[in-house]
Amino acid sequence: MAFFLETLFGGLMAGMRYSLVALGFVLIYKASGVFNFAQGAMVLFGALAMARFSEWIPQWTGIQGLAFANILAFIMAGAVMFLVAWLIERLVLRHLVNQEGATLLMATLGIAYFLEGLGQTLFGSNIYKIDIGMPKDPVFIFEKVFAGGILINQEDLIAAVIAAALVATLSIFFQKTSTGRALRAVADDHQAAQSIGIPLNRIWFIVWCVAGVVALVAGMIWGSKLGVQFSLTTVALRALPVVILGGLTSVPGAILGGLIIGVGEKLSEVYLGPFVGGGIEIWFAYVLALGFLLFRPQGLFGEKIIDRV
Amino acid sequence: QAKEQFFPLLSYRTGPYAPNGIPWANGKQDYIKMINARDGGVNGVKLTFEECETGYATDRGVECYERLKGRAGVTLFDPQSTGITFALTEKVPNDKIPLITLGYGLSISQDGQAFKWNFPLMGSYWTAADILIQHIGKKEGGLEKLKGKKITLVYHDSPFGKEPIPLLQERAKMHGFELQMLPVTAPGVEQKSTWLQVRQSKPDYVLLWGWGVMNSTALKEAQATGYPREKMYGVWWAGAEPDVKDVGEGAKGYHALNLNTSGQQPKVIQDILKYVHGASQGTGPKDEVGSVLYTRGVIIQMLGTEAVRRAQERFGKGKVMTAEQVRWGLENLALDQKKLDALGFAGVMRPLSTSCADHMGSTTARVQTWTGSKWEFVSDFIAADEQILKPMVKAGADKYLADKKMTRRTAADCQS
Amino acid sequence: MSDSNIVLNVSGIEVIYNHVILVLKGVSLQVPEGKIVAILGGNGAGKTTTLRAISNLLQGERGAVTKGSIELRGERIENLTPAELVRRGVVQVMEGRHCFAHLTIEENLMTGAYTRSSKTEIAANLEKVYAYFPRLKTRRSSQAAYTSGGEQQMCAIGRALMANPSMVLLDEPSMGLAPQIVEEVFNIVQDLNQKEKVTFLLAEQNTNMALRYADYGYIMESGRVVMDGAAADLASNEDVKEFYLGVGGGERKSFKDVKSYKRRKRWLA
Amino acid sequence: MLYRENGQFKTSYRSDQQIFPILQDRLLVIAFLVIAFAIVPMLASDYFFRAILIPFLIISLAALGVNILVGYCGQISLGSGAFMAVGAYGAYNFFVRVPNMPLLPALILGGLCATVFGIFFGLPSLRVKGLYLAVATLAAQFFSDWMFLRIKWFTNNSPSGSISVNNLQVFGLPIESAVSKYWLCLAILVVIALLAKNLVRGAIGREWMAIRDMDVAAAVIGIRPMYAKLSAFAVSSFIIGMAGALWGFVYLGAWEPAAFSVDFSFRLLFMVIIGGLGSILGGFLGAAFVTLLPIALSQILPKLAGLFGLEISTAGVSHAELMIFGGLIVWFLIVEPHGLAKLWSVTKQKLRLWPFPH
Amino acid sequence: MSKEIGDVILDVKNISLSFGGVKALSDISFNVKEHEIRAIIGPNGAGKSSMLNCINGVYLPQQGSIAFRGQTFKHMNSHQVAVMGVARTFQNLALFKGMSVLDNIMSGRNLKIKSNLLLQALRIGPAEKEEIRHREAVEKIIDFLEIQAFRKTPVGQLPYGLQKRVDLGRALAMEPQVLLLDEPMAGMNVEEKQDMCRFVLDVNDEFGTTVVLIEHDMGVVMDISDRVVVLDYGRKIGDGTPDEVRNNPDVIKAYLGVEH
Ligand SMILES: Nc1ncnc2c1ncn2[C@@H]1O[C@H](COP(=O)(O)OP(=O)(O)OP(=O)(O)O)[C@@H](O)[C@H]1O
Ligand SMILES: Nc1ncnc2c1ncn2[C@@H]1O[C@H](COP(=O)(O)OP(=O)(O)OP(=O)(O)O)[C@@H](O)[C@H]1O
Ligand SMILES: CC(C)C[C@H](N)C(=O)O
Ligand SMILES: [Mg+2]
Ligand SMILES: [Mg+2]
Repeated sequence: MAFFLETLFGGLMAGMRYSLVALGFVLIYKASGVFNFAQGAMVLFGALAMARFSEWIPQWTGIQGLAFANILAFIMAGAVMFLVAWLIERLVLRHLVNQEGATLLMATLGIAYFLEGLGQTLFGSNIYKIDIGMPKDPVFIFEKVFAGGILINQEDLIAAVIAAALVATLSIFFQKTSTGRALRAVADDHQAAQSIGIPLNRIWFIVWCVAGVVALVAGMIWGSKLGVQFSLTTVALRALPVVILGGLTSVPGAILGGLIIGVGEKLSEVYLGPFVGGGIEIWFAYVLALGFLLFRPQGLFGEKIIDRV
Repeated sequence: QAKEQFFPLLSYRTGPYAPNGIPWANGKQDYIKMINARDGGVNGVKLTFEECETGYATDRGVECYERLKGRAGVTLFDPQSTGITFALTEKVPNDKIPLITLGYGLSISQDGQAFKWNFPLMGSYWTAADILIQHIGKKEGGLEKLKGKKITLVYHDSPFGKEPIPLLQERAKMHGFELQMLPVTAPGVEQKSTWLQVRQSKPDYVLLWGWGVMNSTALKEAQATGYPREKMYGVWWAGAEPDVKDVGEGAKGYHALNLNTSGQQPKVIQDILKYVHGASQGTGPKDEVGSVLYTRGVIIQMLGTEAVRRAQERFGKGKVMTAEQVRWGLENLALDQKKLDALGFAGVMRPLSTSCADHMGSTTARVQTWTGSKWEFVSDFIAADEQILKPMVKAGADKYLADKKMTRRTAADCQS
Repeated sequence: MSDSNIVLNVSGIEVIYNHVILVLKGVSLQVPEGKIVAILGGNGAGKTTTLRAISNLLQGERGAVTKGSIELRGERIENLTPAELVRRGVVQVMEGRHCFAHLTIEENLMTGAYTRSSKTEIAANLEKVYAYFPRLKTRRSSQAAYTSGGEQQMCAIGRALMANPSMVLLDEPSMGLAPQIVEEVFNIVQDLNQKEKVTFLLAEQNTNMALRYADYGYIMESGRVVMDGAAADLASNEDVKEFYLGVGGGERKSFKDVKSYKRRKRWLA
Repeated sequence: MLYRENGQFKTSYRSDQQIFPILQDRLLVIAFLVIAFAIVPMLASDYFFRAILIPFLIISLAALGVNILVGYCGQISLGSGAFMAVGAYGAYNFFVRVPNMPLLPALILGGLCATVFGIFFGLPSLRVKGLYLAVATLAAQFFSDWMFLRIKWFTNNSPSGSISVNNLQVFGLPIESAVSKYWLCLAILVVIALLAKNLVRGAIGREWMAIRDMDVAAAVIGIRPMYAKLSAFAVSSFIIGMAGALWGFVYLGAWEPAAFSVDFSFRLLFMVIIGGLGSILGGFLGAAFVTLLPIALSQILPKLAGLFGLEISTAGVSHAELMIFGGLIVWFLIVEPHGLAKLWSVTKQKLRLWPFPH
Repeated sequence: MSKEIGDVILDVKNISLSFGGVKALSDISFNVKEHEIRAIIGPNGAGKSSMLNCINGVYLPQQGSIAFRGQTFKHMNSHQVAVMGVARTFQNLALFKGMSVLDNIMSGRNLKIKSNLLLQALRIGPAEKEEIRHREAVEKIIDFLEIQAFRKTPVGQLPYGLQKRVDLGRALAMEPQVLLLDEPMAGMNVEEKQDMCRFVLDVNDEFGTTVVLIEHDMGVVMDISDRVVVLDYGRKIGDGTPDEVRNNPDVIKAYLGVEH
């Protein structure tokens, strides 16, 4: 029982971390109908910037405080992400108004390659460290109830809280503000949105900025856990089943999808894995997502896919 | 035509495995530069090189191989990846170019009578696994004490990670310990369930068979689930600085195998600092010189160079060797302690001599532990148990030959 | 036409799609302040393209204006973004509706007010649109994709009105609308034109209606303006009567009796 | 002036329905084939064959298969790597388990294994669409990665799970030399490309495109979505499977599941998009772009830098390569969002009008 | 003009259809006889297109049934309906955008193509002959609709009016017994409408095809249709000859207005 609960918690926490990455996908999809392939690269880029700045700042300023370095580094990395967003809008998206999803997808792929190259050129391709003072050692709860207690990971818990806070803010942003509505309009039809005076350029810049910051936060949390290096881009693959399970257009869906996927894959690996030699969690996550899609082809909270004649 | 011995260097400086690939590649380059600067090459034959980025991907590795294999004076290949090794193993016999895979690759290719062109010098995954079990046994107070113990293998889910399994199974049978196997899907960024399983089954030891980000993630997850790092033993690819650097204190007490020492004291490293970095020709940052993987790169390059030197002894001093001649050199390496000392490798590695039957040369490694800031050796050199390995290698090689409808090399072929 | 109060002056524009397809071959037209101007012409004449060129929506279709100039109140507007044009009061109602499929009718209308900031003004405009199109009010919470063709057309027009435009480019507003609604739409146009001094440039197939309400008309054919004049003059032109109003030679012909053979248009000769 | 179709009148529908109705195109293709079969082998170096042409041909074949599914039928799939793997492992098992199995039938049987696998993983497409389907097909990818690592039988009980083949022969001729491998791949590619072209310009091709463009309307004119989608999955995975088998047998010689990793799937998808969805030519152009460009860059960049007296490290080159590659993708898309094939046809159209601008 | 109006070919009985709260159709019954031109009119949102969608099997009505040549179906299935010989055009253009005009129309004949996948891939003998046979039929339609010049143009690039024509062409290619037309003349000027009417009438005359037509242009409806159904907010408020309908007070109130 205790072990089951541990696995369950572990899954929930892992799921929240996936949600953070998934959120980036959802944001951009929701706001421009683009499946942003560069999300993984943006996570890496943000994390690299953050890691290197926090390493360089004490050297530049001579001030040693960890908090100071981290906060300043976060701000600078954020600024870098804004710059990236601005460039992407200027150089890429602006020229691809009203193009099909596949074309835009490809464009984001080009961006992904570019960012991977640029990130490694600017910041190096070694392994770097983000130390935001996350507690690494486990704590145990319910020690009275279960022998050995139930292991809880504080780092994961903090990550989960951050993810939840981000999602709450973004949900409000999308549902309640007129910019939110404009974003959804843009996703539906670029041209019509233009025709009624929605400035695509500004909208896209805003969204990519937000997505950039979300990527930075994800990069920071994953980076503090994994160390910052190229493999961070692959966490995007972990987030994909979350995105489709929750629905490409749903911010809360990213969270719920994350929880389901997280729990599902951990339980499957732990309880089914041993019978088939293990290593099943990644495909299990996808199969799980697929299973849900068979019942709801647009994901749990996704907007209904409309086909009318 | 200048006399140049060409070393194609397959490396990866980008992508998921770059943190490990970079020092390795730097070590190789720096050694070549040093030999040229210090000795003017090998008996007057200059060493040249060209790097080719594989990104650790098999198809790009094959492309690099095809691109560089035709160069004048091509010497040998070291693919730096088990996947690429497999693909090249099928190709080198036709091209007649030797393949050295120091401490990785196909374990059965130790059998030089079956694998004429492969050289898993200094160790294979089977020897690594064997040494680890021996060490653990010794720690427990004798291999027989392993009975009833539980050992978990956490491995990179790829041929690389699966290689040690047959040997571990063999050992488990012999000593009666229980072997649990937990695969980690590459590249290994998500290991929560693995470590929850470890926490549940509470093994006495965990063997870590990882590469790249998988290693540091494993250590972090071990810390997060409270598994004692002291009971974790890594293969020699899980025991370098990039694996523990950003884990820091969290990895304290973790053990790993090492094929070589590290540090800047050895003479060869000093020479590199002097001739290469001193002349501002260094490939990477100076403080990385002498790190674990860097030194391993140096060793690999030294072995290649010595194979050339050995071949020159037979085929003509001061000449550029063909790859085929280098192969003979590799097969007849005889690096005793004296030679190693002369080369500046005193203490860095153990003597090594190869033969037609044994393409590995020596099978020793040491166990080191991470103190939180550096690696420290905790054991002497341990040799793998030939008694166990030999029959397994032979059986494996025979099956390979049978599958391929090929036959062993004859004694005469061994002489050539 | 007196050029004292020309709001929109298009002169000699050429439009090329995809770098190779030349569609407009030198189109010039003027729209005077506070008037209704109609562009008429058959399928593929280039009406939509002309409107797109004016509102700068060509880019998304991979088209470009390669020659000529477009001026709005004396200012060159070829390089403005559509959004900037909307801020200057020019809104286009696109051909083929283009409602935001996933948004409800009301949300669609609200996005139309994106450039407006006053809450009360927006609310008033919304009420006005609902008053014009009561059908929209009953379907207000339905996603636009699930409304009927005509409802979508109303939604598209209403959405443009939400921006309080001073000039509206209407592309085939009557398409797919039931006759009384068509009538209503044109009444609304007239209403806005007279009461709020909104200028209209409309591309229409329903020549009959268009000429009834417009002040001035241009007839386009394969990328050129072939005829223009005051609406009343056009309506009495023989060719226009025959080809666009279907009343050649006096009486309206039954659709049942049209012959395969037809007279060639004079300007094609 | 050379590229004109006026004066070429078609007198029968048959002649209008040829693969290349325009004479110049026909000549071009014939010339191309002659060059590919006869002239290239006289000129190309071993490196060129083994490292560039052979992989290019095989990847083109795979891209062709992907294009049928994604470009023609509109079912975005990221499972192509899995289909390749199934083809390769399927062919391997027939090849080593059936005594005296000849190579070609083994390859075809490998393709058929992929067909079965493809149809199975194509079933969700009956309900799930678009990006959702794309992501869902990754299930096939990760499942096959896992399956070939875990189930020993597929790898003929090789302890490490890596397998290899040797001694390839076609009709008794050894396939060892670079040229013979090249011919084998080229021949298979040409035959399959021809068959595929016939399919896509025939009734079934129209069904696929109809489903892609507007599935409700397609259903209303009597096209059964199930048949259309699954047949696209079947044909496409057969071709991809063949390509996978060739990749393993002819290019790599020895492989492990990582040789058909998810990266491969993504790359194949990119190829068909950048090349041009729904165009056979596009598959070739895309394959050339995605596979050859990085190789070219990695060779040209250092030389280019050398010209300016700079020395870039290998790492610098690979980073620059990534950036240039990414930049070029974006640039081409801005120039022509519908891919290289479209760019080509626009160029042809301009050529036709030349010297007039329109 | 003498035209044999035959038996009832399509009989719609008590169809009700609702979406969530919206009742698109409530208890609609009407029939269509062989060879006639049957118009459906009504204000926007009355449920006309939905009616066609029910017949086509795109929507599943909650209640009622549809009989085709005496055979009663609870739900229609798109494929089956097509096999029975019912073709359809769409209000919002549902052409296959990426395909050429020729291919769009050819796709209308796919039901008639018999060669299997393998034969098609090899394209030898019978498969090729079949292709050519169908091509001939399609060329006739292309001539008939006067769109020869656009044969190889991707339909997405055509102006709206021509797209409507291609849509009709695709339906005609099916050689249907019943042709359902949803606002085929929207967005056309009088001249083009005349052309379109001529196409519809010719098809009706020459092949005896039954036509069900939705149209907002009363001139067209009154001139060419034999009988008219009037829908309003999902209910049927009138049914009869054009003259009857024109004088029906309910219809005048709900739809026509006073003028017509
Ligand atoms: N995106 C495009 N790409 C290529 N050609 C186009 C494009 N859009 C329109 N055209 C071509 O431009 C010409 C003019 O089209 P346009 O849509 O302006 O006509 P229109 O007068 O609005 O016709 P309709 O009344 O049918 O809407 C047509 O021949 C059409 O084929
Ligand atoms: N799939 C659907 N989901 C929800 N509501 C629908 C759906 N299809 C149609 N409706 C609603 O049913 C009603 C009838 O729609 P329908 O399209 O049949 O109207 P119509 O008579 O064709 O109108 P128009 O002349 O404007 O095309 C409309 O109010 C529409 O919003
Ligand atoms: C080559 C080594 C560095 C280890 C690596 N994981 C491999 O075997 O592929
Ligand atoms: Mg138009
Ligand atoms: Mg309708």
